[in-house]
Amino acid sequence: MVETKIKVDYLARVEGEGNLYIKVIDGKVERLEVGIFEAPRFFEALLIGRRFHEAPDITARICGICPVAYIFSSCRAMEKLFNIKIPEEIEVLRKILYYAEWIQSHALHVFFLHAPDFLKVDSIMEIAKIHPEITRKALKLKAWGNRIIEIIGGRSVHPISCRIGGFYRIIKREELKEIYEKKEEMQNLAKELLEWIMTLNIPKMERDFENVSLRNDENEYPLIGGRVISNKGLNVVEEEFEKFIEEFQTPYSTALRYKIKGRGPYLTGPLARYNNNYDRIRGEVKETVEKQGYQAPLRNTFQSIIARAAEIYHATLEIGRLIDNYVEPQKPYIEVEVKSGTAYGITEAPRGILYHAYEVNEEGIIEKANIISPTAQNLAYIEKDLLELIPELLKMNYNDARLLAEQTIRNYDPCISCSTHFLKLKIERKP
Amino acid sequence: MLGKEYEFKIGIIKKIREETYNVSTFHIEVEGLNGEVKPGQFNILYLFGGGEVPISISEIGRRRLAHTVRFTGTITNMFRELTVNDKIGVRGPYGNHWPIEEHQNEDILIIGGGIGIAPLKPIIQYVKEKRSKYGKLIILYGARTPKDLIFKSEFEEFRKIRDSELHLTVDRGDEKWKGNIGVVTTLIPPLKLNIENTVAFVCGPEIMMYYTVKDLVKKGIPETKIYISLERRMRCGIGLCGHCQIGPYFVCKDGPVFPYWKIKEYFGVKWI
Amino acid sequence: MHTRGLPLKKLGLVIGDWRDLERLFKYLKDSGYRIIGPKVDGNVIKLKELKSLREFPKQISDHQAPGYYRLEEGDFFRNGDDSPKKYLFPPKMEIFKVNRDLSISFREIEKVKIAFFGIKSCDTASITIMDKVLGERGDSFYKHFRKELFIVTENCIKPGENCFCSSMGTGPRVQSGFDISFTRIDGKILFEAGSERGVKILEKLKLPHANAKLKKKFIEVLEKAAEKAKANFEKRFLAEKLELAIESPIWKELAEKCLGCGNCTMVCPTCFCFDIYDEVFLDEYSKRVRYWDSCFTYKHAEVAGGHFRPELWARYRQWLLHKFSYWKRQFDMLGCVGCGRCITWCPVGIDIRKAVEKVLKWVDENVR
Amino acid sequence: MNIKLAVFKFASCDGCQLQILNMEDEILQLTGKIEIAYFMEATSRKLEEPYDIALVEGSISTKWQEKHIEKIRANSKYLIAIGACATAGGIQALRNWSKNEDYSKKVYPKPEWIDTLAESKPISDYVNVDYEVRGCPVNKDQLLWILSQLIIGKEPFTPTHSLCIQCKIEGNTCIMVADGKPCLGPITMAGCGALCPKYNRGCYGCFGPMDASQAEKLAEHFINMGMSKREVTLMFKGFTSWSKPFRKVVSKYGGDED
Ligand SMILES: Cc1cc2nc3c(=O)[nH]c(=O)nc-3n(C[C@H](O)[C@H](O)[C@H](O)COP(=O)(O)OP(=O)(O)OC[C@H]3O[C@@H](n4cnc5c(N)ncnc54)[C@H](O)[C@@H]3O)c2cc1C
Ligand code: SF4
Ligand code: SF4
Ligand code: SF4
Repeated sequence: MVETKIKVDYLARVEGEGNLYIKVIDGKVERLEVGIFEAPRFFEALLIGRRFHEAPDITARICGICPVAYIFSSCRAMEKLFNIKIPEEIEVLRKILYYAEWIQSHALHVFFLHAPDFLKVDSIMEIAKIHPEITRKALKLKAWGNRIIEIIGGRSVHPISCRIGGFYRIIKREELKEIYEKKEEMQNLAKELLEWIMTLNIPKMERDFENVSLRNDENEYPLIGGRVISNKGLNVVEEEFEKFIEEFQTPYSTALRYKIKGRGPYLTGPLARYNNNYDRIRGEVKETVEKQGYQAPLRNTFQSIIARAAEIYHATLEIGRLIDNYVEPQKPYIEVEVKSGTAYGITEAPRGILYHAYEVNEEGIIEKANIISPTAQNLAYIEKDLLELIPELLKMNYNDARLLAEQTIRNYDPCISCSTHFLKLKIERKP
Repeated sequence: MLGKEYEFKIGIIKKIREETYNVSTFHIEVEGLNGEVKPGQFNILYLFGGGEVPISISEIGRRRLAHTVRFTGTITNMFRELTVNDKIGVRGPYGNHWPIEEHQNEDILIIGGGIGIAPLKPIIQYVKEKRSKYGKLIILYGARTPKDLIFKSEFEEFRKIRDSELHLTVDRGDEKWKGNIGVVTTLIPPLKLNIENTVAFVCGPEIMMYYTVKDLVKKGIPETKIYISLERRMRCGIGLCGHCQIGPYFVCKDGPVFPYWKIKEYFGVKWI
Repeated sequence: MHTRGLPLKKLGLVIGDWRDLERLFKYLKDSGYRIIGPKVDGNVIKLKELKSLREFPKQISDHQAPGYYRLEEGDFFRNGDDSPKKYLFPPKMEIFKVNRDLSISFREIEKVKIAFFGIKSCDTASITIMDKVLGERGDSFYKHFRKELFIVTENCIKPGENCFCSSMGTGPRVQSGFDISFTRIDGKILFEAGSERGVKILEKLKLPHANAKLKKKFIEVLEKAAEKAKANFEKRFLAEKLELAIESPIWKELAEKCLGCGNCTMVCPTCFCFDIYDEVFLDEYSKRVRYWDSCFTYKHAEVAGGHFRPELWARYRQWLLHKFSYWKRQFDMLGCVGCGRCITWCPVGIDIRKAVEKVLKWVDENVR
Repeated sequence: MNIKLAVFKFASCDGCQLQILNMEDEILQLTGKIEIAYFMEATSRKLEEPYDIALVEGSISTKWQEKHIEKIRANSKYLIAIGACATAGGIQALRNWSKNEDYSKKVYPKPEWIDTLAESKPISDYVNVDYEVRGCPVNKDQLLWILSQLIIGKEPFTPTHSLCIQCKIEGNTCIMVADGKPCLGPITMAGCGALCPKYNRGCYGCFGPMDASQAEKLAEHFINMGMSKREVTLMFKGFTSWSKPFRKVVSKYGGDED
């Protein structure tokens, strides 16, 4: 019998490079591993000794694709600890920024990373050859998302304008004009692209998974804060969340894995969000998806691409509304009074719920940090999903099997780099 | 027209002569330059997307000019890829010139170090054409190694000029090198000069010019009859961008050629 | 282009009030000028387009000290971190576009008719300097922006802590290079014309002449101001004296705190160094773009295979001697108008007045 | 189409490579001029080595990476390090001041499964780098400019002066002088567009030290402004802390303490 070891060379809790290893003997699964081997960067350790206000800038560097999510989860945590009430005006601006990141990140995943799977090509450059118009439109939409982050945040990757308590300076209504002027065009594009996505040839594969997402009291689609709920009865406040999950580490991965205590792996991300909050998605979106029969709940993870496209459309509509409501605040931020204690914050990153917890001392220095990224939370479920796919895979030829396995993983948008290139699939069959 | 002062003319490369492993001479044809070209002047050459570099004119023809370029940095290295019939941008000529006309009937002493011989070559050409109007022509030329000597193919021609001397030296020789070894200043003491009637034109690295001038003065040549050509970073060539200043002078407009007496108080100052 | 100051006698001072200043403003605006003047922008006064004179910061003062700038309530302000240079010699500007075949697409910039309204005399003097440095030397863009310039200068009745225009002979009362000047005296506004254009416009306003008492007050106020805006050195022989220290070790000491950040040269209304970059787009076209540069950057005097000013102290010397010495021989004037910006906006508060004093002291003690 | 471009990732957040995909307006044009030979973030297609240009993101922090970068170097004509991680070790280089095992223990329940080098270091510490593009992340316009220069056969160039110069060119107000807030601009390399001051905060140095950076002098000035040694240390201990000038400041003001 051949023993294969995958060396753990890579990192914690964040997306990055990984691989997949499946070993089947006599039709029986011996081992199945999704190894994420991004180099460890020790964020939780290097936050120790830093001051509370540095958390947003530092944690943003965990991920270049969804830095806004990291910024807001850490702001959320600190602000709750310090009992800061964020004024409506600032909240509105934050939501615009957050939705813009969804657009940018989802567009990237849907068109650059995921769509090629459904069209059986290598990249968006190939899609551009078959569907030049769609590609052009998708790029335009993505650019709009980036532009919004740029205007409000200074730049689209690792924006610099956000701080605990608000923003470093007042963003003038006038500055938003440029993006506002394009909103209708973008809403139309988003709708059109959603419709196009629904025409893709999506594999049929129903599963019964636990959808975990936020749900808020404002009767809005969730973004920043709220209760963590699931379709299987989870319903807790941010502070309690960690008590209901269990973490474990595998020797083949630098990423920790999570399951709900007593129940097992769960799913977070656009699909879970969509399923749990379908009642709060914009009517225009509902109308569009229902025309093609894709109302919630969606039980097929391959349909996550639809949830993403639907969220893009929703985001374009919401940004329009939010800008309408935006009033320049008197002060760009609320002054902070440091308190010691533990800070908890959860927000809905493009890829799902992003949990931050910090122990802060009376000088505002971070003594302990814990961050649980959406991808880390999904890992266990990805493996479970693949396990259920094994009989299917064994029936296929090697290449098709590999592709399907890869696509299955990409359904979760685990992270940009791992979702396209990490698969070195080894299927060992022993007769 | 706005930006007219930076407009360049199109120069077409007609011939490229490889001088050494990192120096080539480009003969270009260019119509409608600013005016008559004089020995010692320079042009600013433009390569698409790269930018501009000031380069001395190393040969003056009726319709053609030559530029001898050492490939040393970002833009000059782009010159390596040029081939015959390629186009480049040319604006100029800029700067003053070697005041050769003012020194008729005198002995001409040319001292060049490295690529510094390039802006001096038009003097040789000039003296050759107006041979009877000048006295002796003495050329001292030094390079780092024999491999670095440029204009090798023309040495014979220089020597053939009536009443001329060509003295070569290298800092480091090789097996084949039979000539003088040492910096260019080592060629000065043995020279037999008609001190009263000699004018010196010097170009090379600043440190080389510094010692050369010292030795010339020691030999008795008056400071008013020693000319040096300076080099500074340059952006515009027309006295606007501020880069080429040395003390109160703009090298591009007030120079590049300076009589030594004029620049003396600044030339030796450390890191001016 | 050059407007000469007319002696007091010719028109003399005419007297009006704030409403007359508004009339002047309106007149210029109606004549098609884009009016640029001081305006509060965040926590600094900048030169911006003024839609109405109400935007003019009347009730504000700028507290300036080395490395320090704060706006406060008050009744008089000096200057901010920008200057007319920004409009006449923009900080970044495309010169032209070069296409792949080396053909040039020149730019067309529509005719600009700018009126500077309420700049101080130091800034007015800086325009005179730029006329010589950029205008006369043939910068076509400068000439374009300068062509239709109208200048309304405010005489400085309360110079700031960092001001030394009187030592440089550029203020606080504007002497030349302006069209109209105004002075706030005792709740009144005294106007004076500096050019034929100015005379014509003032005549249109039909204001009465100031009486002897007011004229005397005017002189007193400005004399007092002049006393205040002094550095501890004289302009006479300044250029020549400073150069005597060219090889002094003092430069190292002066540059001890210097960060080489270049802020002083950026805010200086007369510093003119620039760089040109080729901003190439794929292999399709290249924009030749002009950016402000500074003699403090490491690269400013670097050449292939060598460096003329590798040490920061040498760059500091270049800046100081250029402004106060070399400039004299280059343009027959000094390069400093004494506006104090480089003192205020130096992040570590290096004071050029003190630096000049120290050099002079060194010369006194060491050169004989 | 003959320029073969490869994009590699080491320890990093992906943000710098993402900037390539963020060139929405140019990306299709760009792929017409450059052949993407290896770019896992964008395509699953791989072309054979050697490559003309290798863009390398991320710092070297594991043994495997140490070997891998040598291979990349050997297979690439032109190697460009992009971003703060690749040019200065990145934020993860903060661990270079601490003992590595401590770090693993703080993050992982079973640290013995984690394999990493003691330090996170820039690419140039391991192999010869032809050009460095600064920033956390790199600036998209700068990156496009650099690629364009490479396309026309020019060794890339970008300005290396202080952020202050860019700050003034952009028309920002100096927040050190007008607000009394500390700013790393005077010693940080330009390139970002002077973003932080534009948004009313001090630069935190994500583009790393400029040419001839006077980091120690600025640190001294911060102390004179009344900042504690600890505060000064933290300012320099950011995204480019392992660059030489910044490292010096950190060691001088108490880098080993925490
Ligand atoms: C009046 C004059 C005449 C010259 N004549 C010749 C000649 O005949 N042959 C020749 O090979 N070289 C000559 N040079 C030098 C030549 O201009 C530089 O080698 C060239 O500018 C280097 O540019 P680069 O981009 O290749 O180098 P880099 O080192 O990459 O240059 C960076 C920048 O610095 C500037 N720069 C660097 N070195 C110099 C320098 N020595 N002088 C001016 N600017 C510089 C360049 O403009 C460039 O933009 C002359 C320079 C001057 C001022
Ligand atoms: S050198 Fe300083 S004081 Fe003089 S004009 Fe320039 S900024 Fe003003
Ligand atoms: S804000 Fe910072 S970068 Fe800008 S000028 Fe001031 S010190 Fe320099
Ligand atoms: S100002 Fe400084 S910290 Fe901010 S983006 Fe620019 S280089 Fe980075």
